[in-house]
Amino acid sequence: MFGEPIARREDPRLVSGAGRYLDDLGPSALAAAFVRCPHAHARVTDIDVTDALDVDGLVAIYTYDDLADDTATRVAEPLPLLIPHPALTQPRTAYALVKDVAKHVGEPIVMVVATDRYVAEDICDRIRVSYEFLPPVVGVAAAREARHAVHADVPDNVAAHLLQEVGDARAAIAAAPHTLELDLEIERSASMPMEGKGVYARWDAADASLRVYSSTQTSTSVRFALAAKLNIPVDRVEVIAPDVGGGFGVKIVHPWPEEVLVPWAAIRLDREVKWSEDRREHFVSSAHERGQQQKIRVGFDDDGRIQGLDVEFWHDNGAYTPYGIIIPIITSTQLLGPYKPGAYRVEFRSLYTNTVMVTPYRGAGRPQGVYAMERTMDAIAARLRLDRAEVRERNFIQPHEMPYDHQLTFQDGRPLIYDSGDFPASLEKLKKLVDWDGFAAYRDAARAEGRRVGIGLACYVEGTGVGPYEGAHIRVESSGKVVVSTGLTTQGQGHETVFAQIAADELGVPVEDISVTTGDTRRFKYAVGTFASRAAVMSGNAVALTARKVRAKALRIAAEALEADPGDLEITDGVVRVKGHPPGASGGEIPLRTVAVLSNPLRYAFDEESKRATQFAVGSSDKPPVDEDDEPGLEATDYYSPMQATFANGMHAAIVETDPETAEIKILRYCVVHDCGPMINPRIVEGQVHGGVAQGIGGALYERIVYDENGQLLNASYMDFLIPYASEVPVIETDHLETPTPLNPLGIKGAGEAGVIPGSALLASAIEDAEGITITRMPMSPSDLFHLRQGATE
Amino acid sequence: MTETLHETRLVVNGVPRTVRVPARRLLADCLRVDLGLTGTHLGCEHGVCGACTVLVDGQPMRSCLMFAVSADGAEITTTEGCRAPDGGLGPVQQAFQECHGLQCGFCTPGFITTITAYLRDNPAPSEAEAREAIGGNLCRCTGYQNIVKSVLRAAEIQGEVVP
Amino acid sequence: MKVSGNATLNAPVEKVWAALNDPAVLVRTIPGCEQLEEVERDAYRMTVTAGVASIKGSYAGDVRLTDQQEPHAFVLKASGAGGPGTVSADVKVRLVDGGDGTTVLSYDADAIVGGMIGGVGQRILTGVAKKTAAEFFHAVDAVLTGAPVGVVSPAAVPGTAAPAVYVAPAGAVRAGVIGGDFAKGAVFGAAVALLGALVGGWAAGRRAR
Amino acid sequence: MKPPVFEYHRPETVDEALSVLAEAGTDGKVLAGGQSLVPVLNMRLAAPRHLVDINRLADLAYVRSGPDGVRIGALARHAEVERDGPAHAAVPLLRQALENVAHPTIRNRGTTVGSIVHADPSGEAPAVLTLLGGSMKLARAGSTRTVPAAEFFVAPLESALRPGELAVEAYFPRPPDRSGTAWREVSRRHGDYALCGVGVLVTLDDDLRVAAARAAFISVGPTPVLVDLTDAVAGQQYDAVDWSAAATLARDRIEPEDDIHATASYRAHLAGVLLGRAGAEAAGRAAA
Repeated sequence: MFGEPIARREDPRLVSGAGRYLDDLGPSALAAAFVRCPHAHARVTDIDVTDALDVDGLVAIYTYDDLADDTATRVAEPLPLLIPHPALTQPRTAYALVKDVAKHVGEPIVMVVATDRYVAEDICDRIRVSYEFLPPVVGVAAAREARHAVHADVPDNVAAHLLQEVGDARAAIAAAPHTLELDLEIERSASMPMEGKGVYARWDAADASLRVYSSTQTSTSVRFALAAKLNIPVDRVEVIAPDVGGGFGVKIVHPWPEEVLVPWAAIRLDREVKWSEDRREHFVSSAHERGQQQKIRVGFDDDGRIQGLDVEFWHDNGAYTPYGIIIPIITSTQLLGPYKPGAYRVEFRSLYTNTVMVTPYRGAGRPQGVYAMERTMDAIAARLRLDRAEVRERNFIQPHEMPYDHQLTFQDGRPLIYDSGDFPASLEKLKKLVDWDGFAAYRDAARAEGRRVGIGLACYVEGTGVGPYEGAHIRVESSGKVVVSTGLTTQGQGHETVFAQIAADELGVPVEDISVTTGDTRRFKYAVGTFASRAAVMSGNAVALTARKVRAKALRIAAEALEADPGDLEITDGVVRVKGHPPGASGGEIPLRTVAVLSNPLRYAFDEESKRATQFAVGSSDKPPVDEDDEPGLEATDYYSPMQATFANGMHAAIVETDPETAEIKILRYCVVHDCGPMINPRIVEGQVHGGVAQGIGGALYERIVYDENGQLLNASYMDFLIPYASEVPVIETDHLETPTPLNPLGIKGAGEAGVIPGSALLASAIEDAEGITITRMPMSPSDLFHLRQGATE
Repeated sequence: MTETLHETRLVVNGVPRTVRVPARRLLADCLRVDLGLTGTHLGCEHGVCGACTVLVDGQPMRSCLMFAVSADGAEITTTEGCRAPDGGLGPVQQAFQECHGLQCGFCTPGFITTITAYLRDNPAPSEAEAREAIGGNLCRCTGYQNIVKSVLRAAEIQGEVVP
Repeated sequence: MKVSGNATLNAPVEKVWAALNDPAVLVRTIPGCEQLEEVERDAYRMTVTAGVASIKGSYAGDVRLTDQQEPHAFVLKASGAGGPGTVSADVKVRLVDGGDGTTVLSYDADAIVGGMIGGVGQRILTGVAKKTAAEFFHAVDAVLTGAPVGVVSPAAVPGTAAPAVYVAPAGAVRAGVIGGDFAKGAVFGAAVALLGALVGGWAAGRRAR
Repeated sequence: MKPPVFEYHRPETVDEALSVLAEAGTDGKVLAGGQSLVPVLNMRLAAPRHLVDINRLADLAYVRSGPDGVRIGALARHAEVERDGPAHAAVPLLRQALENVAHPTIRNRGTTVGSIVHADPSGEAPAVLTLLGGSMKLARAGSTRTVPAAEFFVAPLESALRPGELAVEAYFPRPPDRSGTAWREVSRRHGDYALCGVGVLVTLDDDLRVAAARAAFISVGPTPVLVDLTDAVAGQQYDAVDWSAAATLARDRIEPEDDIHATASYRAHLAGVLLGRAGAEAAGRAAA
């Protein structure tokens, strides 16, 4: 099944309305809503709930004081810092409810619980909060200026400062025949899944156990976080990610304030409580990404080969840093892409601002890094009047140089070593696909018609499948059905299908007989989560390793039953058979379902299979029924934990047309060459690329999170945050190169984020080519382009 | 502040239903909560995303921009009602699975209803028409490529079943 | 959000001051002003009911006067809160003799609009704010030029819902330095312009469809 | 985002509706298509005490075309107007403009009269009414008045409609013979509010020279901005009109503002470009 583009097994449920997303659960649960701060930086001086008290349907109103009064739990403490880092010298995380000073518009101040969401919002409207205004810090420039502080005790608003250097970059640049300096900017965007966050909590007082459903990318970690926060034994907490309506990064953060508060309220009230985030809330209280200012100095020779690269950038991390500095670390390392930078120096500062916090959004710092590097490549080509593809090719790491050690430390704290990839071959494929060499003629033809067109390209390398581990449990039931469970969650990536494909191959059973469960801590306790293009690599390999264990056990038991050598056995279509034995013929074969029964010495005849099993004699009388280092049941658990990330790569090209009069920007062609190694299910990989590309286009031409200087989010709706419709996304042409990685059993690399990564770099390159105007700031709207043409600076 | 309940009659997916709802109950919430048809999803509640699109007397409309009381007497079709008569997948639903027209599936019900109505009036759309037909629905996962394919495939399937 | 504008009032400065010295005029000329009350010197609280078309909201506003350079300029700090959101603003007001017995008043407001309306109202806020301000100055000018300003009906002043017109409670506005009271007039006008913008913005979230 | 409480009225006749509206006065709001109103209610930017649902007033669900033009009842949906053959024959600009209103799903529910009453400066329907010099029929208990477009649009989101009144009909006059119209707009995404849009009406003389021309712009002023361009283009051959003078004229009249999607100067620039494109197309149609 591996490599088969089979249809997804989750689809019949989802297309017919039988999916179960967070808000589809608990129809009779109480509803939570929040009073959120309308100011970017303000001290809460008073909360007046008088008018709210007489509303029918009011169940409870909570403020920070109520959290503080609850000394039995740790809900009053700041939310956890998930990923500390030595360079993150000033980490700050939020309180579940504003304790004293709100640091951004949308921070929750009061939690209301009522009979339904309508009433809960009525109550919120009647709660009056008084504020003392504090000066807000908005945008990278203001944060750098540091005339005001986001956190009074954080000097210069600097959360983290990190410098990495390989060789003496500045000396190399000084010695280079040519140098360039670029000042670049890239604005904020956001994951913006179609389903917002949500939490539904059920407390069983009699059993003293908590069950929480959360629209999360990591149910296992939410479980541990809740046990700690609510001071409940871990074994009394289960967390389930139901069908999740998209994540793209924002749902990997945990625990969100609501993830703590909703279960906390459910326990206090001994009632089911549900919170379903609405779109407005998502805009002002979920996380954003992307915003950076970058300064690049590069030295290169007459052929455009880079000899030294010196990058300094400033990263807007918003008001809090619960997810550490993963994003700027990724920017600073993945910036290098497929190139050899010569000597390299990179330094960044991660800065606090009075805006929604910044945590990974699909691509997670890579789009910014690729933007910086690819803008530089185009600048070098322009300076030397060389072909842009040629300049890139000259700087490529060559296949024979793999594994290639950049001598830098990657996001996982391990060395940045590329394991695989054939960049020249990828570029060749891309140039063919887009007809790079034929474009000049196309441009001339277009010019003759008064049309303005341009072509661009952008390359990236993406570290995928970061550790530390994922695991799986596989059990063959006496029905012959195979149940695969893994702890990581699913937000549409088709895990129910691809993990079944892997298990089917490894176990020799039909894919139809395999069911897959993800993100349910009742089924699997230890997992990391779905992010960083890691699901297929991590859980895929974990499923394969686990299936191999189960297979080995099946063969051992079957060998005993068939009195054969395990080495002579094979499993096909769910039947263990002596190699060469004619299927169906008596003796010499045994169904896996029977092996499953035999694996359990306790053999009450629940079913026909058990009766049939009695014909086989297994286990000699000189051993206990369950031998030491053996276990009952045809099942196994195993984990995959890699030494390092595996690096996928890709290259995109686009042809754009810009209207000479209206400055409208139209993408005529969008071509992708992508290498994530062997594909488990090409159709699903293709879908991942398509979706990523659409988000890349959105981020380059349409989407933009706009704050004014007072920290008010000016476009907190789908009317003004412009997610592309079908009318804005062109036909996407794709081709694949499959260089396997030596790092894991399946040889696979991640694909989840790939499509989005080069979007801004690529379209900047293409528009610049069409317009002949240097582009240093993205995204680009027609109005922006008009003013660029005017030579006006915004 | 107890709200008046209004008796409201709807024919939902062919089944007559009567609910008593407050005037402000959105049609989407009525379908999801009062009638338990959770296939209709709310993605923005201001009419932009289209996830909540249902057919009202055959026409696609945003169920987040309608009050249930206002739909009194109307025939409503949700994605649950776009199944085949035998309860299996309907043509559009089948096409979405065949073409990988969905990923997370949250926006999908709005596409299914919209496309079902569109193909009823335009049984054989071109690629460009298919793209235009889905132009009012947002999807964050698929980049629309396979949704366009699904529209065309659904037209084929219908052509086969409907002679 | 930046809003600026000016108005020529057809009366000499003295007459302008005199007229604006009358709280009854203020409450009648400030669109939707229901009540104003002095909480301390140069600090006022008022209730404004304003809106667009037949939908209106009630807003509690506070206005504080600072940096007076009598009689030419002052700064007011206005803030208000209501269902759709919040507004707080610094408004620089300048008064100049316009010659021919006229007075030119100009204002530059820098407003922070928060809450739901801040996030969805951008497309329309400025226009509504300017209109509301103009409305106030128009009403003031009408008083100055002797036109009767009675109960302002919604039709006569489109967009502002019929305000219940109260004379401010006795002593709410002290007779005092004329300049100070002129200032109050402009103060309330500008503040209301912003509150009006806030309220007016209610509709900006609508798809014009 | 759930709407606040309101008292719901669903009159079965126009008279009933008018009396309910009379009672409700300033606290009443009409619900027709609701594609503009309901989002506002969901966001709680508005909280009318009384909501008067006119969706049962089938009498008002009409599109009537005659020699003098098109009359559209309060309950006619955009989609019905758009599809109506006779209406398109009489006043082609209706379809030309309404095709740009949001997306089909919205047009299936939203009403043309409702969108006019909404008076959004970015709305297409108000501009069409303005350009063609149409009028609105406003009814209140016991009386009816007709307000010409020129007086109907007062300010952003403000029409001359008074509390207690119901806009029952919009009248779009048929353009004179030898006339052509065209609509052009630029929006960020297909179906979004226009950054700038323009409808143009050109009337030719018997020699196919421009006799009269005017344009109505959206998104560049507090209300639709009507500009008479006749002086700038009169007498020019229909297929060789120089619209630059007209564009200058228009730029002097519009009052665009900056917003997060476009600057005022870009909108002004678009106004000129789109005028030229729409003007040429309208002139061509007039000659056809």
